[in-house]
Amino acid sequence: MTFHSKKLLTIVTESVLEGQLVEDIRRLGAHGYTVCDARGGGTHGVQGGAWSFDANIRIDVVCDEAVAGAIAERCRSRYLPHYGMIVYVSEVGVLRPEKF
Amino acid sequence: MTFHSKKLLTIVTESVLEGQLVEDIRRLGAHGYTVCDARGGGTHGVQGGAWSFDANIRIDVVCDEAVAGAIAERCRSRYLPHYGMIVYVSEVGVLRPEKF
Amino acid sequence: MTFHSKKLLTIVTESVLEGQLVEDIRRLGAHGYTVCDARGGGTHGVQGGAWSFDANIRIDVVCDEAVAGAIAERCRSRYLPHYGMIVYVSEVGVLRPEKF
Amino acid sequence: MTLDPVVLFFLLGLAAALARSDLKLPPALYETLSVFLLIAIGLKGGVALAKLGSATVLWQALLVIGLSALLALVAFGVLRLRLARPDAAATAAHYGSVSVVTFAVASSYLTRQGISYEPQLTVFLAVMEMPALIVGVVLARLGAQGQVAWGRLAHEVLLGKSMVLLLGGLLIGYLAGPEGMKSLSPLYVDLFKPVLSLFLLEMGLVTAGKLAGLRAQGVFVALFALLTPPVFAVVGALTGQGMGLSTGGVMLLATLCASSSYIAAPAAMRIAVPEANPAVSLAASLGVTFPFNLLVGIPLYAWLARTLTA
Amino acid sequence: MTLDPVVLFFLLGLAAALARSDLKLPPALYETLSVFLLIAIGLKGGVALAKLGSATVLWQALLVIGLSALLALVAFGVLRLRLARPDAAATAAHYGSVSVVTFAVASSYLTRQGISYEPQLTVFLAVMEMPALIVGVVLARLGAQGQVAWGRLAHEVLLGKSMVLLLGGLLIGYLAGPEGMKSLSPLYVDLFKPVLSLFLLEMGLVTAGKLAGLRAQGVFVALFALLTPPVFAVVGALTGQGMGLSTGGVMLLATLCASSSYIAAPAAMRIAVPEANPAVSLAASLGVTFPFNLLVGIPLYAWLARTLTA
Amino acid sequence: MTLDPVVLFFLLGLAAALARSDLKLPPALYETLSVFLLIAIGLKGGVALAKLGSATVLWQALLVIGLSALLALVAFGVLRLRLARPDAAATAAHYGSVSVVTFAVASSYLTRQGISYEPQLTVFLAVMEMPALIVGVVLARLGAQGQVAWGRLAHEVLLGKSMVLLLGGLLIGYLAGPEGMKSLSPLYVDLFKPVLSLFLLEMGLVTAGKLAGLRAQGVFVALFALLTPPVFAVVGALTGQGMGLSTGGVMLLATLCASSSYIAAPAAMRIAVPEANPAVSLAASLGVTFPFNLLVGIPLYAWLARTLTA
Ligand SMILES: Nc1ncnc2c1ncn2[C@@H]1O[C@H](COP(=O)(O)O)[C@@H](O)[C@H]1O
Ligand SMILES: Nc1ncnc2c1ncn2[C@@H]1O[C@H](COP(=O)(O)O)[C@@H](O)[C@H]1O
Ligand SMILES: Nc1ncnc2c1ncn2[C@@H]1O[C@H](COP(=O)(O)O)[C@@H](O)[C@H]1O
Ligand code: NA
Ligand code: NA
Ligand code: NA
Repeated sequence: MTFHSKKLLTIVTESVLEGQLVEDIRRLGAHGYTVCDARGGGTHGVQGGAWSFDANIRIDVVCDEAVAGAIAERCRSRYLPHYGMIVYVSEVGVLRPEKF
Repeated sequence: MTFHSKKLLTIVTESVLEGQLVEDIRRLGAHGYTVCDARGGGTHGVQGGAWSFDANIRIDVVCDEAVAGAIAERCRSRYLPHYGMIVYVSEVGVLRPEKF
Repeated sequence: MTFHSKKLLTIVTESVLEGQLVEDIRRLGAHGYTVCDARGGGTHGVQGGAWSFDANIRIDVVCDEAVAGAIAERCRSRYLPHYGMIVYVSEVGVLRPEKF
Repeated sequence: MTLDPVVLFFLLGLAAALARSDLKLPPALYETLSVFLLIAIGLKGGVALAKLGSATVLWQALLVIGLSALLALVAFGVLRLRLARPDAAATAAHYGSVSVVTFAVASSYLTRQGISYEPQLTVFLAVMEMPALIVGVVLARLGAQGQVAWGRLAHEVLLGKSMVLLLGGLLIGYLAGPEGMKSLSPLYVDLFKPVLSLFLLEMGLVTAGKLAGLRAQGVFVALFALLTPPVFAVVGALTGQGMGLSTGGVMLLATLCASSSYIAAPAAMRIAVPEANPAVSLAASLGVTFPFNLLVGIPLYAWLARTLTA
Repeated sequence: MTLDPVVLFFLLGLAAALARSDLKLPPALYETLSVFLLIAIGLKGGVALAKLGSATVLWQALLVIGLSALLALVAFGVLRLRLARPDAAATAAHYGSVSVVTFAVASSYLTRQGISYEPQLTVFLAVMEMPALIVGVVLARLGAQGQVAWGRLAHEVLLGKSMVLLLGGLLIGYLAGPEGMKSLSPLYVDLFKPVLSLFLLEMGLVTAGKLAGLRAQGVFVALFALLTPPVFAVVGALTGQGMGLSTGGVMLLATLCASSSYIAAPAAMRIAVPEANPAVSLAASLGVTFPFNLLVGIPLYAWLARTLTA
Repeated sequence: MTLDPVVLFFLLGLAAALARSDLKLPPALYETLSVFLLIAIGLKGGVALAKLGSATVLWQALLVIGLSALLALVAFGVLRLRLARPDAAATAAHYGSVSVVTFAVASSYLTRQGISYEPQLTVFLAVMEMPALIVGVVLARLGAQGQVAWGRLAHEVLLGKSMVLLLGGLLIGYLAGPEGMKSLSPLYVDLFKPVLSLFLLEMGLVTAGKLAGLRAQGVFVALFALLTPPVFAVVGALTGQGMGLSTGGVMLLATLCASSSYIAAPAAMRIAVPEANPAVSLAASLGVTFPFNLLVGIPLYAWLARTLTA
């Protein structure tokens, strides 16, 4: 099996942002994304998951370094100052590099 | 703390495949797996998560390199040509290597 | 984009432990955590996700190495002997290191 | 003739989704409503069967099983004119099979008009789900290299959610009888129609998404999805008349033939015919045929049944 | 005067959460209940409208739209004494807008007391949700550098879940009329109050969490959240009297003015005014104003309405 | 004597899961149904208590608390013959405690037979949940090195979901009284039985999984799970007779003693006695005892109660 090196960008944030973030992610060149519902806690307090304004989502994007950087930059400038959000990247190996 | 090096294989695909994939994963030698419900979008369009045929799952398997390769190969040959699916691996460190 | 190196600690375990683990995680110095509902299977059998005693959670914590080690150690001594649980760490790059 | 209010819920969902509202029902609600509808329909049929001597039901059931296999074959023949074999076979399976919600709306239509129908129609609903799925898989596999995992398919179809709940409901209704059902009817009978209204709201939201996919499939698929229902309805109505059914029974059998599956069939085809593109069959079945039957078909088939049984 | 049992459910949820019970309702249930309440309220209003000549409703609706925009402005003026502009603007939007659940409890209170009200009150509920949200955004943006994404905001507000379901329900109720509603009423009418009880249980659980956040906001916010409802209620009651509404109508308009939003407003403000801290407005609106209205406000406004229309 | 239709739903779920159907109800539905059942049972008891002079209830409650602690001790003694201390203790806690759903089916059985029962039986249901859990933890800890986190345990048990909803429902029912309950009864009374049917469908699905785990536990556990219910039922019935309860009351107290917990106990034991293997207690409690009580036990205990109170 050969795996091709890509970046996995993960965003955990308020679920109210799902629509905007998906738009951003597509616009900045990612070919796909995956969303899960989540709850959690951080510097903006506890998000228990019961109500929409109280729930988090987790978005994963597999993409190349440039796209990961662009999405992260967009998060840093547009969302991080005002919203509960964390962003991190890691290294992954994918099967079909042309999909990403 | 000593962490032992393993592979983490992640599959995101249509939820209709859950049963078959879990069978495959067990048969190919993994000792466990974890499934979360997900939604998302990619080359096969948007999977909104509302209906079973419209929803994704995310499966994570921690295993050694050979097993990860075998599962990935199975996905490549059997599912990737026909189903919405992505597969990627990454490096993780586990606490109790004998469990995986 | 500069990403700062941190650890991502992931725990998959029985959902009945959510309260205790969140307490532990805070007490051991993590600044946040994210929880998703999950199902799965391993050495303790299948957790189908239907009932509370039959469901898993997945907890992710981004933190520095010392905190990751402390939480892992706590899991090893307190929970791993008795509960269905796996623990693993990986390397991630974060945007704002001061948050973690 | 005014629209049934449950149909208005469908239109509301459709309009909301087309206007890109963020209205979204939780997936668990959709699952719950479909479980409810399947059980409720089964129970109703079972209770009615309990009152009935079930002698003739058996051969009638065999007849409609054959009918729905036949309709799948006909649909395949037409679809093969333009579509690849797997897509034609999978779509044909949808159209040979039936739609539980369309049946529910049609029976609510009859109730509103004060027209009764034979209890075995619910049995027909249950038995007409499966045969076309098998036909579809066989058609897809003929001349293809892959083998069919018959075991998995049989399992998928016979023990699929909708089969288990419909037949289970039938059996419970049959065993419990009208007496035993009394305590259950505040949920399964009295709330049937309003719960159907919520389900149709959800259907409207989902249909809008599939309508969007229709453009990509071209005019042939759209025409097929629009013309098949009335044609199959005529076949169904004539069969019903031949079986000596009442006006209500003829109308419902016509509706069953005209309707296409979008719960059992997509799941079964996705597993058994992976090469088929689900966007084709869903655009046709959910994007066109379902709303057509709801808005135009049902009154049409009622008129047809009245004419034939006059 | 005994407490309505639905209010006891609120207190149960509140007590459970304050005692740190692990009681938690599934998120999908909360979503489902809120969809149900919105549709049910809409349907009820629509059916009532169908019986009514709707001539005067239009200018009355315009009047209450203006009223709620005005109340948002007043609230902003007061809040600006202590809060930063974004927080003041976002919180003012909550208080100019309305609470669907408070309306539901108030109307259930009236039913219990055998007091009727005009059907257009449900229309007022729908139209009073939006204007204050727009006022809030404008206030937040005046003198700020960022631009408003008006398109997104309009979309968020006009096609938001609560708007679509309320107005959709109104329309369906209007079209279906009393006859068409008969088959739907076992769910939307008969189960309205007990479903409300479950929703209030959930509200109690969530309110407790927001109460905790109140301490961080200080005494000014708490006082604002406590004093605004009765003052706004008087304004609403006088307006209602001026419009010639009945006792029930005056009481409900007072309640609408006194109530503050915690479903539509938080979502809209979070997107349109990101600089505002949602903990401020939620602590006030959900932590203080909502329970105040439920426990003290509603009987108070009923007394006020009776006095004014005596 | 025919089967209650709700029991048929249990059998349907069991059969579907044993046949490996993919039928699965959403987790949120299961949570919702259990919330509903707990509140509904509580409300019913509370309303009945409101009509009653509650003088004797207190000492009766103390008596059944003692009884269920005693039953846990007896069960532990027997289980220790073969099981390790933690497993014996945790399983004993399950059997000293009670099953809400078994109680619900038994009371529905009585209703069908036209037999009434004392309102305090619902109080007994609430108070018999907890004591055995405490006994179980003490037994597990005696002679073990670890300490008990009593605080956490008390919290888990006293503020656990089922306790809060049962007692909360009792209190609300008591305060609201028959008058206040009228508007809530279309949900909590009329729909009780059909909702129970859905819950039992789910229970059937889950039970099948635990039955599979039974084989691994061996014949001793299976026999224990099969013989304990009738024996404990006799103890309960005699106690009820001694307390001067009616036929219905004696039958329900027998059922409570015979039933074993599978909602509150597993969660509490998992946290307080981590060394215990939950597969043991669930195989016994859910895999054997629950279906036994449903299918055989309930009619048996009714016969027993009739005989004793004849
Ligand atoms: N250190 C962390 N590890 C994992 N998840 C985190 C962490 N910090 C924050 N989160 C998640 O991100 C959300 C927003 O974080 P914050 O902006 O810190 O409130 C939280 O609700 C958590 O779900
Ligand atoms: N680049 C990506 N990053 C993250 N998830 C993806 C990506 N591409 C696809 N996915 C997920 O995988 C599913 C199937 O992908 P696809 O085959 O591209 O349609 C999508 O519905 C997404 O949930
Ligand atoms: N190798 C694995 N890969 C991914 N998830 C696992 C693995 N092993 C166990 N798990 C998850 O961890 C839970 C507890 O594991 P166990 O203690 O092995 O029963 C399982 O229910 C799975 O959700
Ligand atoms: Na058909
Ligand atoms: Na207001
Ligand atoms: Na017991």
